[in-house]
Amino acid sequence: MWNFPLFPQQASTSARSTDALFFFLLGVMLFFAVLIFVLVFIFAIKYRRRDTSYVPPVIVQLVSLEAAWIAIPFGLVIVIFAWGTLLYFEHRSPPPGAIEMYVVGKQWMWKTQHPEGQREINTLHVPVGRPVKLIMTSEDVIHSFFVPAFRVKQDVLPGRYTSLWFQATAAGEYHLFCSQYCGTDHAQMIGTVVAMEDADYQRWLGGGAAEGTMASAGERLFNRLGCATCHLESGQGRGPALGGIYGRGIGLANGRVATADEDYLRESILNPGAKIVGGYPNVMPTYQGQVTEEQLMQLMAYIKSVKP
Amino acid sequence: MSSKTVEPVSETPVNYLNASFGLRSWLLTIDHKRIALLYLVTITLFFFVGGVFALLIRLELLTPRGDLFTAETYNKLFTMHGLIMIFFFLIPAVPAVLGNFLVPLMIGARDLAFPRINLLSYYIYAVGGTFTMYSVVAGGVDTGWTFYTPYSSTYSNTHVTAMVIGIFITGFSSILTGLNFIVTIHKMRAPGLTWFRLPLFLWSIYATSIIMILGTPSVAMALALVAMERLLHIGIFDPRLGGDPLLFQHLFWFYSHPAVYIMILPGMGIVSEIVPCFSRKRIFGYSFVAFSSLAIAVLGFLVWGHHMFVAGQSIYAGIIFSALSFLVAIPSAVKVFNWTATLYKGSVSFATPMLYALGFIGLFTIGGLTGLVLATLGLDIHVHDTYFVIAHFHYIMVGGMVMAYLGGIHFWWPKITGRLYPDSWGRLAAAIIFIGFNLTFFPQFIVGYLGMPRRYHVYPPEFQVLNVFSTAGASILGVGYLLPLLYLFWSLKYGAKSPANPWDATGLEWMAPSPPPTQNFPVTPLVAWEAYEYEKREVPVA
Amino acid sequence: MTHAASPRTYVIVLLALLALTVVTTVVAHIDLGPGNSAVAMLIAVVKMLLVMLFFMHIRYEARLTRLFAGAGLLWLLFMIGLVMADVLSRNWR
Amino acid sequence: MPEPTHALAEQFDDLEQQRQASTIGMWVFLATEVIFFGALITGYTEYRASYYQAWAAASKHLSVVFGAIMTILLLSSSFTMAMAVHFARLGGRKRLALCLLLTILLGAVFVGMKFMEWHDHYQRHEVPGMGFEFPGPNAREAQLFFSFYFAMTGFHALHMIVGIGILAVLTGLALLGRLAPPRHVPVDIAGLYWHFVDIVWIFLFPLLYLVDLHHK
Ligand code: HEA
Ligand code: HEA
Ligand code: HEC
Ligand code: CUA
Ligand SMILES: [Cu+2]
Repeated sequence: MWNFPLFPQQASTSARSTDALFFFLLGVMLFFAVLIFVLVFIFAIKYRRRDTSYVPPVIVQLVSLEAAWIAIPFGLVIVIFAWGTLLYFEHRSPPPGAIEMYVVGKQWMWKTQHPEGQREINTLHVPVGRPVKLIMTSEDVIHSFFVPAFRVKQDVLPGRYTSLWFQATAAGEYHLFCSQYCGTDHAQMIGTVVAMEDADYQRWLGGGAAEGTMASAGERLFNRLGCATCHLESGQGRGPALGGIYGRGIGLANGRVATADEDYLRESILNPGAKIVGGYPNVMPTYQGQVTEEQLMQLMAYIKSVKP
Repeated sequence: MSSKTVEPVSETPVNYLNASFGLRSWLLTIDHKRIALLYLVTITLFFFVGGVFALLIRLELLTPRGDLFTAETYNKLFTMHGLIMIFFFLIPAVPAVLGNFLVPLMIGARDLAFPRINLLSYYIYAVGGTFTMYSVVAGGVDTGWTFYTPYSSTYSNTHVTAMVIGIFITGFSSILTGLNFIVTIHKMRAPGLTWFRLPLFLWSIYATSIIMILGTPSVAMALALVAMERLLHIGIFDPRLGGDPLLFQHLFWFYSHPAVYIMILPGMGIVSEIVPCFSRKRIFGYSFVAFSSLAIAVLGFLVWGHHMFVAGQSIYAGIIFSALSFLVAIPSAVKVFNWTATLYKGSVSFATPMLYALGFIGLFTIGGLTGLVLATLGLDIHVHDTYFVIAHFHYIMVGGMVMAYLGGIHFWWPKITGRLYPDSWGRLAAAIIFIGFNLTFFPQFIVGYLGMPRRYHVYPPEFQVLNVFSTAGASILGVGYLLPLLYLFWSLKYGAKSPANPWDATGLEWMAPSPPPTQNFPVTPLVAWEAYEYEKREVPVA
Repeated sequence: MTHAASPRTYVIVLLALLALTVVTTVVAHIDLGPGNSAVAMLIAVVKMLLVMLFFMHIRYEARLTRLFAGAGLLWLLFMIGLVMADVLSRNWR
Repeated sequence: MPEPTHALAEQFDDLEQQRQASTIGMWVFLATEVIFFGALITGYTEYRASYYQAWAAASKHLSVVFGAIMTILLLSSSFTMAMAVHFARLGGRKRLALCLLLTILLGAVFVGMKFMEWHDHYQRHEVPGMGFEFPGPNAREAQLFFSFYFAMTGFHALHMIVGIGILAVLTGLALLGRLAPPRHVPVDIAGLYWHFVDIVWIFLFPLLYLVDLHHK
């Protein structure tokens, strides 16, 4: 019973960098907490009331001392802030070439899909040593994808995409928690992240998905929903060609430029009138209510895969 | 007009307690001191209701399985625990009880500027509390105290609307109290009582009032919009209707972060009164402590986004909010250092209020320092919504503010009731609370960094041992909180009569008799001294 | 007792307010690009100032009163400013 | 709140202190009102930035002429209110009551027009959550605009109605001669409130009625 953990497993690259900063802060915290406790203790004991005729001296203030205890914490927090912000950028910038996996949260389960097409529920298999980027959304309320061993967490919102990335460093099974309160079974919206050596992961993938890769599923949808009738690869159709648009700046009819990220693609499909591509009429119908979150993600995987 | 009562000499002089009798004379009183007592009773009631919820939470968490309550019940428990503790206990605790009692006394006024509005705000509070209790009794609410949309606005099918209305109403009580204090402190100070002669308690009440009036309307509107979404099915925050759920979080935290300073500033004010009194020394760095209250109140409004670092907020906004959060920590640091320095070369005695004040300094420091971890962008990713956050704020709110509140109650109890309580019982209770508190909440830092998410009634078994500590601590804490209730009650009847100034403290409130007469001061005092001139007073025998 | 403006001033202020209402309505029909919103808000602020300065006697009130009148507006700017800082930069990379 | 029998309440030392306290109290209250409406304006600003086209389209469903007339009414009522304060200070009982009555009248017409407008929206199915219909591609976002439209004008109208109630009480008191100096301060305070509500509308008018009118 006494062999309970006091410190979480370190199983990702960001776990190491997070803990490094945490230990620095722990040092700062210990220093100040001990300083205050010790000073209060010493003063209280040393100057305890013994003699009622003793009149304590009048010390109104010491500006130099005040300046010191404003300046020193100030200097320290600048360091903490800078370090924390750099770490945050590291957390928020997936390295190029990360494997893109898709996550949909709903009350109260996690649905995940690999680019190769495998779907899982409440589990996610990932390879060790390769960066993985998760593109996530929710079907209902806000959830949060939290893997303590990786020190990653990101809220998952309905109507939008959020993402996070990690690179596992040790094979094993790790807790996956939903950490944003989402209703009755919030505490049961848990699962496992299985990190596997790359070879094992490839073998696991080898099982293959019946419906093929996400992009090919997306392509089938693209044809079935009639997108292909307007979005011809030649660019001669009624709508613009979609090859290679992902990540590019798109000149809009209102003169602004929008980056074609996941949220843009989503909006273009569900609410095409919101941002009109320059030079095209506003004729694309909305697909609101006709595609599920997962199908949207497949469409997106397809659009990303089309070469210009 | 001030009646010409002479300094009372008879056995039981006329005071605000025995000036008139009957329920009516209490329920319709416009005397700030009686209104303070009305609040005291109501707030104590709410504290114990919230405390029972806390105990039930801890009981469920004794085991990793959900064996005591269903998921729904548990979710309602922590929601109502949080809501009651925050909106009906801690926010009004010091301002409405001690603030109401002391503000006019400390500035030498006969009452607040708007006594009727003061009574009105008590009744608004009571009506809001009634709505809340209705929604609790009717079946409760399960949204968490934060009411995040779209869960609260479209998915939850509990009594959210009644609860939201209750909080909306209570908000106006807070606004009117703050308004009253601001005007009173500006306009009703006794002649000679300049800003820099004010006791620091008043500076912090003033800063608190600023937050109350400028923050509260935002959460009122946010909650009104949630109610409208629920009742009328219009989309304001609902993403399916094009809304942005983060907008709710912005409007909510625009109030609710500053509100945490509503919950701590008055406590800091109390500590700034107690520490000089029991060190027989002027407070160190008066003007720095005074201005840091204002700095906290103003800067505190600019940091709310630190609750949304992983919520899908822009990373650039996150950077701004993080930087400002660090800035707002500096004035708190200034206060802690100044209190510590006040002890230096003092004549320190360990009466009950002082023990609470010293406890406050230590526990607030721990809570505040862990706030730095949360304000650090890269680290909050890991600890957000885990027990680390729970431990952080309980350290500040329970270890800090509840301690300060109890310290203040013990400090001014003789003034309020005219009776002395048994000091040894007081010190015992303070020690029990200190130990129980740390046992409850320190393990939560560890279990939080391990990754245990908050608002979970079932959890992986490896977290159990730490949770057992926590539950054990909570029961000690419960006993600790029960004690003052008992002996303070006891003192009402059996306690020795208190002189006007039992601690030989400075401050105008101690110049009025204990308990003070309805008019507070027969003649308006003329202030020709600075605050905390302890060097000019005798040291009482410890 | 503070002295206040005379009825004459009130009439002038009223006329100015009415004129500005007409101006803002007319200007809204002219294409100024993004300038339309700016002009509309500018005119609204001027109207607000007129009401505050004269009808509400801010001109003749103590500094303290002006402080509180300004505080509400400043805090509103805090709110809008920081919320928009988030909203507008959410999709930056 | 019952009127104090004496002009001076017992917690104050003199009338000037009491007047200043009331005035500052009212301004503090107005500061809270700024944030109250401000939360709505913040939401409005976010969505307007996100869905500009939809909001421009939706705004065209409001009648600018109607809005402008309402603005003029309200500004005029502010003028009569200022005159009421003026006469209250001078002690003109009848003129005070007259100005108050005029203010109430203008305010009531404003509220009446607001109700007419809401009724029109209702008939045109422009009320969110009640069978909302909107032509064109932006129905969803237009509904958001109308949600804000109703919330903002609704809370404003609520303030107007409260204000009219207060002014009605004051008119009665004025006629009874109970607002003669030095007891005129309530008129000052009510005036501040009324002008504030006017200022809110000064902003609501361009925000709601005047979005992108130059595009047809
Ligand atoms: C009274 C209540 C109170 C107070 C005063 C504070 C004070 C602070 N809080 Fe806390 N906080 C809460 C109550 C409070 N908090 C609550 C209730 C929540 C959770 C809400 C929820 O989600 O339910 C929360 C959550 C919370 C978060 C969000 C966490 C998350 O959800 O992920 C953050 C992030 O920045 C934060 C930061 C801070 C900081 C920096 C301070 C600072 O003001 C602290 C300043 C104090 C010190 C720093 C200590 C003294 C200083 C020294 C001894 C000197 C050394 C100092 C330096 C080197 C700077 N708090
Ligand atoms: C002022 C605020 C305040 C106060 C005083 C407290 C006091 C306590 N809180 Fe609470 N707490 C919050 C504010 C507060 N809390 C908030 C805002 C949340 C977040 C809610 C949310 O997520 O939405 C929270 C959440 C919260 C949780 C997390 C729940 C979860 O996320 O799943 C826990 C768990 O341990 C907890 C425990 C306690 C305990 C043990 C106390 C103790 O200090 C209580 C002590 C009091 C008593 C014990 C009662 C008094 C005694 C008796 C009734 C006599 C009988 C008892 C005995 C003889 C033993 N609190
Ligand atoms: C009736 C024709 C039509 C159909 C069917 C259609 N689109 Fe479009 N689409 C357009 C036009 C025209 C535009 C450019 C104007 C605009 O942005 O609305 C466009 C724009 C887009 C864009 C933004 C492209 C860019 O360059 O920024 C995406 C992405 C898109 N469509 C995806 C889809 C998908 C996916 C489907 C099917 C589910 C689909 N479209 C069906 C006509 C169509
Ligand atoms: Cu999903 Cu919590
Ligand atoms: Cu905060």
